[in-house]
Amino acid sequence: MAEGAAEVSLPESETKAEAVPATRRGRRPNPRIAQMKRTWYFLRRNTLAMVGIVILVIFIGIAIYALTQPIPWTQLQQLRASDGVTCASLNVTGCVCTYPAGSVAPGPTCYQTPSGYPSDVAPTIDVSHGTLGSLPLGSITVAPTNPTFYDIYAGLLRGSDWSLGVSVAIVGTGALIGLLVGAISGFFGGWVDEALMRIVDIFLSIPQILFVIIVIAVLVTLPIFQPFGMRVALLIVGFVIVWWPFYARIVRGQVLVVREQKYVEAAKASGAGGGRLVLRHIIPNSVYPIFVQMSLDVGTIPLLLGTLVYLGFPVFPTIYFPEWGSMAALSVYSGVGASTFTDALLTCQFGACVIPWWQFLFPGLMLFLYAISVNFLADGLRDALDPRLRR
Amino acid sequence: MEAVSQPVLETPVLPAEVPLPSAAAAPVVEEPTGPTERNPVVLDVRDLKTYFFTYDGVVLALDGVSFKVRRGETLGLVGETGCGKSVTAFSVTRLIPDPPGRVISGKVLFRGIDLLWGLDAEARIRIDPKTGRAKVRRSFRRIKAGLERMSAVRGRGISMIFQEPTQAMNPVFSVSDQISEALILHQGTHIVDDILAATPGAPEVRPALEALVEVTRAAGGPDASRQAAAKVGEAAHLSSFGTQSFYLVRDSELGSEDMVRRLEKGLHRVRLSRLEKRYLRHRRRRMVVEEELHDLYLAEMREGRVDRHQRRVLRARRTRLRLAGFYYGVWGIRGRVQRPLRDEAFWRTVGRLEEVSIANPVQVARGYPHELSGGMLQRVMITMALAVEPTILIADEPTTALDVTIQAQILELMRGLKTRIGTAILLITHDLAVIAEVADRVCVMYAGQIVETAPARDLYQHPLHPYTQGLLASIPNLERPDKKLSSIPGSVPDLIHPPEGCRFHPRCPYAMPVCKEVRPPTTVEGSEHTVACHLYKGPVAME
Amino acid sequence: MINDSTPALISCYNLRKYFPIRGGLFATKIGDVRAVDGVTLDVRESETLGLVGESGCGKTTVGRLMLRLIEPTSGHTYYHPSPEILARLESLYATLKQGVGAEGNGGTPEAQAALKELDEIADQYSLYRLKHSKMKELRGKLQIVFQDPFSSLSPRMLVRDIIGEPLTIHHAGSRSERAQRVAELVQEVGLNPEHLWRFPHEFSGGQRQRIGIARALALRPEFIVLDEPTSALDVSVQAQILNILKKLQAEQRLAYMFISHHLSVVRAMSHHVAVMYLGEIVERAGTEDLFSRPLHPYTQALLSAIPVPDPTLKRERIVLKGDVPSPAAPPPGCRFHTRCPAVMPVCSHTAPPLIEVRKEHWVACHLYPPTEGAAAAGPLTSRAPAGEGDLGVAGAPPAP
Amino acid sequence: MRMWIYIVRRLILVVPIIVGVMTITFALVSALPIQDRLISSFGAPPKNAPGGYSPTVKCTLLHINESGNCTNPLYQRDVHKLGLDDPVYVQWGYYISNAITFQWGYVDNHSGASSSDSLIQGQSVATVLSWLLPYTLELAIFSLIIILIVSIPLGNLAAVYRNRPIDQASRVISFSGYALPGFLLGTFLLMAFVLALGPTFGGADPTCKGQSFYQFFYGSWPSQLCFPDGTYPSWLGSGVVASPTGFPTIDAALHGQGWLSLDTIIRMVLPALVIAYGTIAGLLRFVRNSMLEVMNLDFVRTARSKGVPESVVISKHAGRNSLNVTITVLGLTFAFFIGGFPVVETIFNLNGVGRMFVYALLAPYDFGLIFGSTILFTFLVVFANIIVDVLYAYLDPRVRLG
Repeated sequence: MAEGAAEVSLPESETKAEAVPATRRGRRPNPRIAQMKRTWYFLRRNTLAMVGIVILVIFIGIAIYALTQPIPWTQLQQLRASDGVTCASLNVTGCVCTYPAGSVAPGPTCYQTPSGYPSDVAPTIDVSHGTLGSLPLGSITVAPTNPTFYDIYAGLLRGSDWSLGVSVAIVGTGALIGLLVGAISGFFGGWVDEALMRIVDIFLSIPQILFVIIVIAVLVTLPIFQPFGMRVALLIVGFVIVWWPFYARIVRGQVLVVREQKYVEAAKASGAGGGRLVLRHIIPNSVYPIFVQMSLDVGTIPLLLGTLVYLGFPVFPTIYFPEWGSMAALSVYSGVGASTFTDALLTCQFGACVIPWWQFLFPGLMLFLYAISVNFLADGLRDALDPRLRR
Repeated sequence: MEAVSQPVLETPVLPAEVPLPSAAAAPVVEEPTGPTERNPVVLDVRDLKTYFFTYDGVVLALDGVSFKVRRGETLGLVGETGCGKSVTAFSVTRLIPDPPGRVISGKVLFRGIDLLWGLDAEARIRIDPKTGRAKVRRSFRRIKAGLERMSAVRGRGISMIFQEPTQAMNPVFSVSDQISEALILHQGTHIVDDILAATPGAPEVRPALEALVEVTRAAGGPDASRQAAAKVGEAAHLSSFGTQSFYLVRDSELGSEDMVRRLEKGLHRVRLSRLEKRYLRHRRRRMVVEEELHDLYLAEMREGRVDRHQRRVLRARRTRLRLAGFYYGVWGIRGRVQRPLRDEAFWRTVGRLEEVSIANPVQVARGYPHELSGGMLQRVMITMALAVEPTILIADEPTTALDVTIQAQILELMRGLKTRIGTAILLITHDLAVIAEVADRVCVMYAGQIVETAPARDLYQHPLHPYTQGLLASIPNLERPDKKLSSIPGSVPDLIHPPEGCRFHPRCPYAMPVCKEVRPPTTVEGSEHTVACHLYKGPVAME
Repeated sequence: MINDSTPALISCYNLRKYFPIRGGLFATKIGDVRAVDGVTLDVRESETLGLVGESGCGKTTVGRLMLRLIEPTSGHTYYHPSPEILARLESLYATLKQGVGAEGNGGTPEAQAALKELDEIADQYSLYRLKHSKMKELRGKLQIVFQDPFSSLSPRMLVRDIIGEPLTIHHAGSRSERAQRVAELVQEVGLNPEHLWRFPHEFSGGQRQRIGIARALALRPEFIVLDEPTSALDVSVQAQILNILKKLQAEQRLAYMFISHHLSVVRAMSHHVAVMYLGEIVERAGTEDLFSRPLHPYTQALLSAIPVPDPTLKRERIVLKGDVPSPAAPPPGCRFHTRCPAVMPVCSHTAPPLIEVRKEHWVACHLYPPTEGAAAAGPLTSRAPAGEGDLGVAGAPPAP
Repeated sequence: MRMWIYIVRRLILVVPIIVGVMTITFALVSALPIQDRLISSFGAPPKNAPGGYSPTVKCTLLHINESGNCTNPLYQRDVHKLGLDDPVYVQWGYYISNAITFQWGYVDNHSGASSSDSLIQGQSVATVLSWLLPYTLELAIFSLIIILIVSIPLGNLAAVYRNRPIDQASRVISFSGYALPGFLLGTFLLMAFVLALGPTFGGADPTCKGQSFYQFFYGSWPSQLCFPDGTYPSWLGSGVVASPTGFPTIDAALHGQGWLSLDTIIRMVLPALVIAYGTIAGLLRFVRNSMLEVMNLDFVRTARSKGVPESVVISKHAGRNSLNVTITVLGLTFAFFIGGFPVVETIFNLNGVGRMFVYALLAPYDFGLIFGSTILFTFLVVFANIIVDVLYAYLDPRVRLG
């Protein structure tokens, strides 16, 4: 057998050359880094993904900027019903005009806007008497019942960190729960699996938006959720309750595949316990699909927030809250004095008024850019991680 | 097409005269007399190069592969995994997944027709010198045209069977669907003609049926009733009619009196309604156009130029006919009008399945792939591949996924079929023993090149190339088990950075300095025995 | 080569593993897949038992049962059974055989008594009655190498971690000692330490299989189940792996159970061979004996079906009809009778017992009645010269 | 045969799901303070609904006895009427049984007179929803049609012509669909179309002021189908149901108003598009990717090697296999699809269940309606999933034949 040994060990020393492709000759980098490089290479070849990354980076920059210095988005002074008198800028009754601080008031019924506002005057709606009037471009009216104006620019800036923060928190928590449940259910199988999966089915068969709404609608009545911070927590809780089943289902499907792999059995054969199997073997090999799903959801959730607000549902502690989705939603929802948006359109159609398009255009645009960039990135990731779909 | 009923023996010298055996081709009558020089070359692969463009770089999967296949012979292509056996097969039929793979250059002369014609126009390839990665700019229009051209050859000229029969069959269609698809595709016109010419109502059918029933009642054994059934077929001028009646009788209990009437009811389908007749004629017209198109494509490949006008004319006609076809769809009665054709194809399928010695062909034909065992499926695959006797059958590891006993069955079957219909077989496998069982000549491949080609006996008795020798030595041998297994050191090199010179030299026990620089030429050693190794100094082989 | 003095290292009795088939409206159990049905084996120290059979005959399941990777439906496996225990077991199972009724239901009083005693022995020694802590210790001694080198190595672990995992699980030595051990393991299987820092997907099949072997060796096992270790590899590489295995066996006195469908490989590797068909062992003998004079028709068919890499010798072969029946509904009587070329009426209703018709040569076939005992040379073999080359199967007997 | 077993099993599996949904809603309801439950059951001050009544059953300090219990007779009566004094499991039993008998919202289980009220003029929730469901269904059918005829062919083409213009186009569509919430998309479209093409495209016209084809040709609007206040159809109030089927197009036709039904269909185009868009976005990628996978499978290669023309290979061999995936995904995303209705119906003033859900959200919540419509939507989802499974079994013999 000795020469057998010689014969066997000899080849390897020779084949090292071929076994190591020339690209990796010499000092090898850490293989994990090599893997990341590989993924990064495929990402880089995917233009859309790159676009997504760039936009995201910008947004994150904005968020950090917005966090670092406090941006004033205090409310302007209120309009009072008695202030509705004619003004020169637009000959529509009941309008008011505003002028930048420091300059002379053009008329007796014009209001001083705090410093930092653009001086140009653009039409908007004085909701206090539901008639048409004018207000600085870049201000946003909130609700028919509460005629206060907020700075749209400030809102946009602050919105970035809220949107990112809230969605990341929700997705992270949901994914964690889903991972646990899915792994348990997939690994142990049997009646545990059955039970958990039935529950998941139940949760998944309730339309998500409605589910979030009813959960929050009910929990909001509980006293613990009254203070500001708890309101945000409530929001996150509501979404997580609805969201974890998705991840649970994905993980479980993946685990069922991985569980059958031989290397799991090998670990079992060398005495590994259930915990080790799950943590060291099964979960590491079944998380990738989750990453993709998570990245998609991070983009989706702000949209849903917006939808909730649009449905006239007070998700947030104060009625106005600097989160793009809700900004856009609020403006669409209540930017017009008319009972419905269509009415406003119909009435404004013949130049009787100007639709305050900027009020939902800009938040909407931010929202859209954010979501689409996240999706670009997610899709790129999927292609880069999934060898089958590689180009 | 119908005119050509006999495949003519031809030489690759003047291919223009030689059309393909059309679907009409009757089975070749004369026994192929083994692979001798006399037999014409049906497949001539010259200096085939196929590359894969991947993240790590360009994989030189095939680097100048040349071989010939003669009519009625079995050529074995053997080598380790990753040596490019299957790639060769797919390059020949242009089934290489693209991206990432592409056939770069070379000729594949099938009966004198270059299947790779117009290839280099399909894509521009620029290889980045420093990363080693390639940019491939494809012209999709040309690629599409090329594939369409290939469809004139696939199936009828060259057909294939694959390694994993369970995955090579479409899971959602029944066996009969898949086989009869091939039948209709290649023999459609004849099937339609036969249906239209059939005379199920003829007076002599009834007595034949009665005879059949009688014979079966008398338990004359399967053969007797088979003959009787054949008589029925003749009477109705539709052989499948006989097959069907045979199984109807066999599967129905014989006690009942009105057997014959029930039989006639069962066979009633062939009495066509006017609508069905019209539909059949329509289908036939479409099939004819398809065949004309195929002939056109062959002509294009043969003459190496495109007849745009003719192509446009035919395609326009095809489109018109397809549109006209909606007429039958619009009424939502397609299923019904198609039934005669379907049934005919089904019973022909059953007939084919009988030929590959499947015990209960009707059930198998009705079954779905997931219901059948691997061996059974492989038989079905073979039936499908040989639905119209193709000139060449490429078998890619046909028995690797099967058990030993089943493998024995399949090999028997292939041998039998080969002698019955003189199809040339290109057998691809990693198992030298299997090759030894069936192949007449053997090509040994290593790292994308053919290192040795020889008649089977010759190869196994005195292999020349060190690789071949090592390979043969490393097979655990039932006869001499105690002899210690010798193995080839190392493993197959990765083909992105193949070794310079002779690709085998890192593993070669006789490696010489020259091996590291120069790629050895293919030299002729003995009759039909060529080898690519610096050890041998014979005359350099002609391409 | 075979000497009976070598004690059995691991031996299992009447192993059964039924996988339930669920179906019907409420996915209730509607039947069993009898993957393994009454297998009795023993592997001796530093010897190799070859387990041969077609796919789906349950050979892999036997392997997994012997390592208790799955729990059996019934039967027991004893690891390092002391000779007296073995003797006792033998006698007990013998009495059980005499006692009417199979294991489990009724039977003569002595059979009952035997059953009870068997149970007691099992409680003490059987692998399947061990506590998990004890079992975990044993795991180090019983190891397995898998067929598919691509799915048997975790794609997200470095080779170092893969090979070292058993050590970490069993807390074998300090970190540095473990690293040391891993390094020498890698050397043993003919890889080099620089390979430790790679992911499995960077290796060829042969190298992956070496890694798998190294992992199995980590805890200095005494018994390794080799589950088709080379069937996914090329012949040349296969030879390398087989040589390594042989070398290791010689050096470390390992006992193998070599599971394979490739008879020539089995012949090259093993000292004893057991042939399985549909979850049962149909023939069992020393390698030389079995390959030179196979008794069971199935074995003969298998042998004759192997293609030989030599075009010059064209043997007439036994080509079996049809497919292997489904283990969910195994045919009554002898399970092989549906395909057997020498089938007799008796085969279709009574199952032949596995009897020793020759020294160290057990067969389960009605062609060899127990009365003939060791003299038995069945009609098949007697008609054939048991020479090299043609494997004593020239011309199968005409089926009656 | 096996297929039937399969279907029946699916139907059986539905039961626990439905009960589970009920239980979840019940849990939520019983988490509410009793005060709210009473108010939302009886005591809502009418929004713009005529004929709502508001007993003040608040338990003021006067009525609190030393043991802290409320002694207000009205309060106790109402608590008892709703069976809120029963133990939880009894309440649960009542809840489930009521829900199964379509008595959503609150039913008083003790005094015989069952009033499972919604706040809409004391109509029972089920009644209100039954009025509104047809419109939603019609919308759903429209948008499902759009979804199928867009996503499947487009996805397949994208897979076949991978990384070429059509693939990029489909990518853009799906990404924008992911990134545009329904309310923004709807609003933009609404603005564009209404301002450009006139109010006909602005969904239903609540005020009866807007222009429409019908008015263009006939001058005035048939009073039965007019919604005097923009919230919900008048016929809900006046017991006179002028709409026999509830499907607007069919109704209009039954009213002999051909133009009106055409008008209704035109008004439904935009909403259907907006709802479909999100689902298409999700579906497209799945269709494309599954098609890509299928195209790499062996049997496709086999079909090619048979000489089957490429078009047939794609449409028949690959397409049929990827269709299974498509259908499954459609079933999985159906919940999201349904979730789009409240938004769209609100934007376009369509009087469907979704709009009623939103309407019920205006404080004080009409929990009866909220939970009722949620359960109804859930039923839709479950039902759709059953259909999907059956289709799947029909398409795939491996499932059909076990």
